[in-house]
Amino acid sequence: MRTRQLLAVALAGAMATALAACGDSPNANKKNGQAATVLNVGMPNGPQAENNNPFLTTSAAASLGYRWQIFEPLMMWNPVKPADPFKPWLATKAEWSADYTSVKVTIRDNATWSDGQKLTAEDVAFTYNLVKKYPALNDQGVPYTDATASGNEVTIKMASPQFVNQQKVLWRVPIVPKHLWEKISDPTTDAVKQPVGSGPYTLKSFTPASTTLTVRDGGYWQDLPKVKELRFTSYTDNSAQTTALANGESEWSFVFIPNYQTVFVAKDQEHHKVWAPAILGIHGLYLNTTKKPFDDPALRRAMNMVIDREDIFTTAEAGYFHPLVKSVTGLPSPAGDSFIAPEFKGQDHKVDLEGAKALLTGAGYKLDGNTLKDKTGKAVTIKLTDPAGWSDYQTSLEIVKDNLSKIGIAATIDKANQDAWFRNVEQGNFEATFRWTEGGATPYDIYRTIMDGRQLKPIGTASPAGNFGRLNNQQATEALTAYANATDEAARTAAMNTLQKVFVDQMPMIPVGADNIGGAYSTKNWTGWPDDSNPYGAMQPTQPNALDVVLHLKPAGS
Amino acid sequence: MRDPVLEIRGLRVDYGLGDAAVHAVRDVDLTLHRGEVLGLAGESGSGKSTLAYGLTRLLPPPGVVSGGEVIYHPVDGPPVDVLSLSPAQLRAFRWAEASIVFQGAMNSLNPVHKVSTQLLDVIRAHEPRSTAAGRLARARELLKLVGISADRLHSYPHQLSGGMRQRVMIAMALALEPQVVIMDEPTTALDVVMQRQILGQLAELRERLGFAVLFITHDLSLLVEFSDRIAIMYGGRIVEEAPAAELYRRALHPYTDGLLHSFPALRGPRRELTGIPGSPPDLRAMPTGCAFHPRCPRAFTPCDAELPPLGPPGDDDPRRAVACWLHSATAPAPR
Amino acid sequence: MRFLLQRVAFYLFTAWAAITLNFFIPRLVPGDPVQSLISRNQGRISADAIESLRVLFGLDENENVWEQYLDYWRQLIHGDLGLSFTFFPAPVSTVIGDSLPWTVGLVGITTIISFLLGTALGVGAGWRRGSWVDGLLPATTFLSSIPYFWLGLVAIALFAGPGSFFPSSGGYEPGLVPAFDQYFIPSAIQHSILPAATILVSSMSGWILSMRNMMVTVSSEDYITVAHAKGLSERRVALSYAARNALLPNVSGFALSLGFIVGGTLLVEIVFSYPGLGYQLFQAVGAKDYPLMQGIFLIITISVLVANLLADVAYLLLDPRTRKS
Amino acid sequence: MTISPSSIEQVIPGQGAMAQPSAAPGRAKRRRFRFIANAKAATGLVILGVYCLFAVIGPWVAPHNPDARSGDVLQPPSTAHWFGTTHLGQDIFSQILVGARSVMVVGLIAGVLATILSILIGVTAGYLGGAADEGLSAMSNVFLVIPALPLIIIVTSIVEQASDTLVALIIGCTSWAWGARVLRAQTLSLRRRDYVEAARATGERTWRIILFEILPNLTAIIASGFVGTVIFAVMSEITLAFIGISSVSSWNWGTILFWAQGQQALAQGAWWWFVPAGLAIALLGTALALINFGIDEFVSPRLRSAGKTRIRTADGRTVRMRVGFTPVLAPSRPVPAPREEVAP
Amino acid sequence: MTLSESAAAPVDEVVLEAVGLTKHFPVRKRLRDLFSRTPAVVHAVDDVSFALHRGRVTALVGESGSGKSTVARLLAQIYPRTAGDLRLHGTSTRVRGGRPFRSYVRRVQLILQDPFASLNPVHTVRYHLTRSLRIHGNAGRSAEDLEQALAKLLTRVSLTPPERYLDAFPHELSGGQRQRVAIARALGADPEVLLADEPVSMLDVSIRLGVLNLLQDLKERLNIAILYITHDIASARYFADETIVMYAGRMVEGGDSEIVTQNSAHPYTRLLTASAPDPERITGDGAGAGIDEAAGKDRGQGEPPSLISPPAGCRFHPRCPHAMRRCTADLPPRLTVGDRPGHWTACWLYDPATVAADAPGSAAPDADPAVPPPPALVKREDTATLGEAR
Repeated sequence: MRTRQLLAVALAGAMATALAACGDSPNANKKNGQAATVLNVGMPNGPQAENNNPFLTTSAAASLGYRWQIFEPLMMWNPVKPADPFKPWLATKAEWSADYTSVKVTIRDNATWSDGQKLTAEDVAFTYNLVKKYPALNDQGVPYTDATASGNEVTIKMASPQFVNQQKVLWRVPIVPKHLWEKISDPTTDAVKQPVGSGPYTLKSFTPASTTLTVRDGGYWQDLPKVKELRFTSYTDNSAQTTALANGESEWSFVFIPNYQTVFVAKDQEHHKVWAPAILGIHGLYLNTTKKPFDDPALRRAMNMVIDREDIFTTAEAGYFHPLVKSVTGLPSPAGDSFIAPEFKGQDHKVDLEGAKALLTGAGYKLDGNTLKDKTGKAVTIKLTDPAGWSDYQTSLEIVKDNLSKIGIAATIDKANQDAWFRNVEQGNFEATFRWTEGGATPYDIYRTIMDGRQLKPIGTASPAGNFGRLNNQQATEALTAYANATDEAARTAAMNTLQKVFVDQMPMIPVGADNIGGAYSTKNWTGWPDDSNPYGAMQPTQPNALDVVLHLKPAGS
Repeated sequence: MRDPVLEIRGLRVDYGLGDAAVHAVRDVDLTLHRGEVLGLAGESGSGKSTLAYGLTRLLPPPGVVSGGEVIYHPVDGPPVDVLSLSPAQLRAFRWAEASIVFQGAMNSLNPVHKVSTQLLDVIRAHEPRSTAAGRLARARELLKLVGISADRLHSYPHQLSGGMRQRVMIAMALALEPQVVIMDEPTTALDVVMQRQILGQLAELRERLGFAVLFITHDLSLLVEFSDRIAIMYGGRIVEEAPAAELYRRALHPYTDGLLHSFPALRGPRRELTGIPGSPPDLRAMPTGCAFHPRCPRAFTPCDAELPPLGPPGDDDPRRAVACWLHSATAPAPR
Repeated sequence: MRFLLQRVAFYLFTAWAAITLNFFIPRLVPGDPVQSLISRNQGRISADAIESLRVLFGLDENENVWEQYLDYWRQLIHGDLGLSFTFFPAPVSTVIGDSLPWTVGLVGITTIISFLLGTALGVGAGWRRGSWVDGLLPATTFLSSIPYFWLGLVAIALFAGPGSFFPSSGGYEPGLVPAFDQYFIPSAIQHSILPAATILVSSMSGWILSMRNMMVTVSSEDYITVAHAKGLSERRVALSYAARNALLPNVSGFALSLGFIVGGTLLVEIVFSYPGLGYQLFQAVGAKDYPLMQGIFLIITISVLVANLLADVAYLLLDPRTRKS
Repeated sequence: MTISPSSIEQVIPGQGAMAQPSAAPGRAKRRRFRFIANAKAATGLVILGVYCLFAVIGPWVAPHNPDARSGDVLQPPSTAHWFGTTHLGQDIFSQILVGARSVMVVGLIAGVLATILSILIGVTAGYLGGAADEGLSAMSNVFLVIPALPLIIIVTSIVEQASDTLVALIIGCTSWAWGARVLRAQTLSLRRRDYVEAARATGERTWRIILFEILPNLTAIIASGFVGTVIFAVMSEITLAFIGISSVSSWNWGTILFWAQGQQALAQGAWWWFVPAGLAIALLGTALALINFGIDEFVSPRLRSAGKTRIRTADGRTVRMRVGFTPVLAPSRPVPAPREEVAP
Repeated sequence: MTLSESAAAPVDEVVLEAVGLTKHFPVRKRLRDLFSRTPAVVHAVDDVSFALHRGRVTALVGESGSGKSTVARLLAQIYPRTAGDLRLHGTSTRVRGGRPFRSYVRRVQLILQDPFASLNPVHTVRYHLTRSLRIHGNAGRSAEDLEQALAKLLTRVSLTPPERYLDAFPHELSGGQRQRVAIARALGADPEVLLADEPVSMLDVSIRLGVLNLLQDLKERLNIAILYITHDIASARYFADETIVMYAGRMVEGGDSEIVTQNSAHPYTRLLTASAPDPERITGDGAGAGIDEAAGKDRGQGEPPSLISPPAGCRFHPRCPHAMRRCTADLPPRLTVGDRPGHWTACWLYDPATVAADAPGSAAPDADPAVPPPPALVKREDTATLGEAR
């Protein structure tokens, strides 16, 4: 008994002293933060370790996205409208060489670092050389060879044509100050506790759960944003983030919300919004083209015809996570609209059971009751594989399974171990699997991931960069090479049209949804968010565009 | 004859309730007189320990006292029925008036407390106004009484040998100078030399302090030597009661006789040992009539049907009592 | 003291065994943290990043196992648990340092409260058979048969959620800076009530039951009868005689079952997304963050060992029989 | 732990000293199964029986294919779907029925494996003694102290494609230590029992002594250890499935909870998604715990629930069975003295 | 089976002989013992020699801890001996297990003290007896042979009718019946030697006699040599032909039972006999009159010495009221008492030279001066003539 009393006394004592000592508490102003000056951004990424290194994908700055509020890229690119020209940012102008192996950028002269020093071309050249020097920092894998500054111009040289990677060069590299970074002994492991960047915000405080940025006093090269304070909160999981969004605690996030209409939007119909624009990267069912009978494009096309993308979009992805890909070319809209070949313009995918059956019959398949028999009379079965824990994919597979049964293909679903699945997919040991493609500024990345013959490896040898289905199509490979290396627009268009034709004919991967770069947000306190009417940038708070979005925000009601 | 200090009248002790009850002690009448040693002998299962636990109400569940009374006569003051005391009264009665020494001294002492703690807490519980120093002095004195040096007070039970532990228990039993000390096989677990020493000491202490002892054992030969009177239990009943020497010289009950002829004598002529045939009875299925009749060499007609009452034998020796048709004044004579 | 030395020697041995085990587990089947990182960011990290991440994590080093083992020890001795993959380049020790106080605060304190409370109730149940505490046993059995995590889920469903006093996740209100002040402490307490209650409810019945059984067993010991015969007060017999002795096996039971309890309570952190070790372990497992996994396992093991050692010391203090030289 | 025999025990009848050899030897054999008569054990066994039945017939009687989607998305319990449906319209009742098998199989395999290991290690250590004992005891103590669940989580997480069997094997291999420790202690005490010594003195061989003299006397402990391991295995398996570490390719109750959690069933208000599975687990755990209580009480009769603790006496008083104050049932005849506090 | 009713070998033939039997049990090592050279041992049995004769009962009397049960186990070869020899029919034997052990135990069987513990509770009487018969090849060839042998065994130990007991479990039998089953099991081997370790001490007084009588009967009818181990010296007098007294692991006195109990020579034996309950001592008018007659002679509070570091010289000297200086230093050898043939004791009091050089009791400083002079020399006439006789 005595011990319990003692404990209570000790506890009370500890509390008292703690409360007494809270005069200069860092939380003192927490509750009275002005709604009109603070923007609460959330990510469901769990507790963070203090790390503001803008180059490291693992850093808190990257994970929560605030690196782009502190550090800025040379130019802004709008993933929602990938074909639009780049928006000048730290660079006022970028000139690519015809073969896209070098770019000459002009650095604006009114940008300063938050420590007051002027941002110069030297800084930019230093940054690119840094990335070149440390492959660990080169998270875009661009083969830089050299960057030289001259006056306010910097020439960045690459080992190969980078037409398809322009955004990786200009939009994805945060520019860091030379005068500070040259003192960092190992930039790959430095946590950059006091980040100094050219952006409008500086780091105010960091805790494992939240990071607060405050707006600079001045010296920013354009008008300071209306948002005076940015709070990035890392919620422990999706449901915590969802809850925070629902009750308005969080005003901007990128999180998977099942049944988002009920769970999020319905909580405040007027202000709670979700905008999830597609980008040029898709998700779909990769088929192993070396496995009989799926080596037959006719079968693959028939399968494509019965797969109900709409159903998957609404059910599996809860209608928002992976925007529907309508076009038969697999290119999402509106991001890919400008790339669609004339022959496929306006051709949208429709579930066509009869058409599929007819196609199959024509190709020598027989629908025997509920079983599809191939040309040799064998029943067509397929094993669909995806990691067990990826619930959206698993759900998609369930729908696919259901759809395929309509044409008599018996599908089984294998819920794989994640590691095994990665390896098996790369090694070609699968029959069909849901997976994503790379995304980029052009459809090149999508098609490269699906049909690049340069990545063709025998079954059992890993091909991490793509062509998991082992499609061996000379035409596609040549078109891909041509597109990446072309020096004129006509050649590119021709190559792109070829790629689409091959894709539609071969259907090596049945596209279902696009990658999105959207988010959930609230217009209660801030307006000016990008949306369908004004798609000026991506909606995801971790993209470089996030800074552009913040700069667009205005207090609600103003 | 001296005054009675503890009178047991018609005590019945059961294990369990209702029809499932096992009657372990049946209608026992027994009187302990002031300052005497009353020996209670019997085989295992005869109910002798149950009697001791029952009359002090220490029997654990499912034991219940189903009848009878236990009248205690304090030195000054009116007699009380121990069985009808409230828990608080019973607690006050215990140890101050009647203490108990159990068989296993190792198990009787709390292994986690020092001897001193266990000696002192009983004094403090009953004499709350005593001073700590006074209690300590008393504890030392008690240990000396049983021949243990006072520095053993600070030992834990496991640091003492079996004999020492039993001595400590005896010292503890005498702590409040009770009128009655109940001893349940206090020396059975000890070697003979130790047993003799402890019993010697006990006899000496009794001379000095004048308490009465209810001494329970299965070793009749020990009782004959050590006690004033002896009661023999069989099948939950007292079957014979007599002064020790009388009992030894002339056992009336065939069972007592059998017991006396069961242990070999160390001295004197080699006696014939007859023993007792058969096994002790099952308490759940007691024979009808005299419980001993199936083993009795002298059983006759009424034995298997009628329960012999405990009463003075036919020769009407007032100091003796026996429950056997062979000796009953009212009994049909053996045919 | 000999007893204690023996125990210390044993715990050192166990620690060595655990550390060695810890070293070998991830090396037996090397998974790929890079892929894991990519998969967690489905599509948001390009395949081109793979190379840079590999370089970053230093996964290409090839040393023989024995050298690795020695290195591992060398690092350990310097308190270096390596760098976490998920939070690269944050040292594992930093990550653990951030989450350890939460676990100790929640799981540690609750486990001890659960043990004390359960033991106290068990004393009551065992001493007064058939009383209301005894009557609780079937209910507590049922509660203890419920997996921790499920109980947590139900607790969240019933008590937490928007508008409720109880938050459903996290260790404190996001936006607060951990500090001992009037904003943070109440928030932390508020966040810990539900998980703590969950742990209490599901772990306590074990203690109640074992203590009750020990009390029942001890109650029929002779020294209890003697204590009654001595006319001691009920309270003194129950506490100083019965409970005091019944506690001994329970203390060693407490030590031994710590390993199980800690495992179980970590789940509570997972369910409540409580920023402690269990949650981090869960994250690390998902991210194939071997250095972090190893580090957490090591810390858990060592704290269980230390708790065991403390329990041994307690036992030593409680049971004079072990004290003899 | 050793319980020193109390002297009181000896006077309680029915302990054999006074028993006559029974005329019907059949009665004796029944003694071994007497623990079934224990209400707790019986309840537990009945529930367990039902679970076993579901494990066998579950997949056949399930009204729906647990994977099959239907249009009834996220429906609360109804006559068509007793336990409601998932976000895909899968029938949760069917998932639970089908899942029973996986749960039971894993529990059984892990339990059997751990039991065998614990017997091998515990009994060997206890019987052989010496260096073998030191080594084996140290090993089991290490396994005992190392937190089991984190270890299992880590081991399972590095194994690819953790099937039910593999999970069972991992659990079995990591959870034998407790049983081994108890068995060792008990073997150690049995080894010193007279009947083992008597068997040796008769010339019995060691393996025969272990197999026929010692093991039969360990039955209750082995059974209790087995049940304990099954509880642990079931809980671990479900936990692994719930946190998505083991393969969720086969349905078990953890898998159901995993999906429920992944789809934020709580936020969506779909209580039916996780309540039935949790109750199924809890009930199974309770059943197993009850069986273990039964075994405990069978081994140590003192632990039995007190039964009637309050007795109504003939004269209407209520007395309580309690240690230290034996109840007095019959009314005392009027005592020739006023009842008052006895002056010490 | 061949339970021979009549002995082929002559009575009194030495069947089993212990020569200088010694057993030291290692003490569990402690940390600090790592540095000491001599490992600590419990001197459980030291230098014990005696012979078991066909058709005779030899009693081994001693208190708990005296090593008497260890002797039984050494004789049964359950424990390996530390030193000394064991001769079966004159042949030295040392078996550690396997076939030799079996063939040894076929001839030498052990009966344990506690019949409640020595029978496995999970097996029936039939199992216990069948195992014994089978192991020693006495089960016959057919099922009927076995049934017959079982019936014969049970009949031999007076458990009749056998069918009533064969399928009983131990818990259904009374203590006496169990001990009879244990004896029957030992008889199943058709042994020449029975080592009975306190066979009746756990039984009720009224049943003890039956079991002892059974053993006596077996000894006579089967001509078996019996080692009867007991702490009850009175029963040794009654039951054994020869009695050996042990104290703290050593033999202190031996000889004909009647002589050893009635004319005890060793101070320890006297203490033992004086302490034993003796109803004849009663005076009739009260208890305890003679009760402390002997107790006062023990200087050691009745506590036996530590066997890890036993006292030098005679192990009884710390308690002996007659201890002399020599007793504290030199181990007394076996000395013939001389009153009867075969009566010997290990006590310096019986060495006239020692007694002459050193007054008895001189090394017992705390001895009560009122204690009468050493009985060995003064009090009893038979020992008074001792010196002359020698």
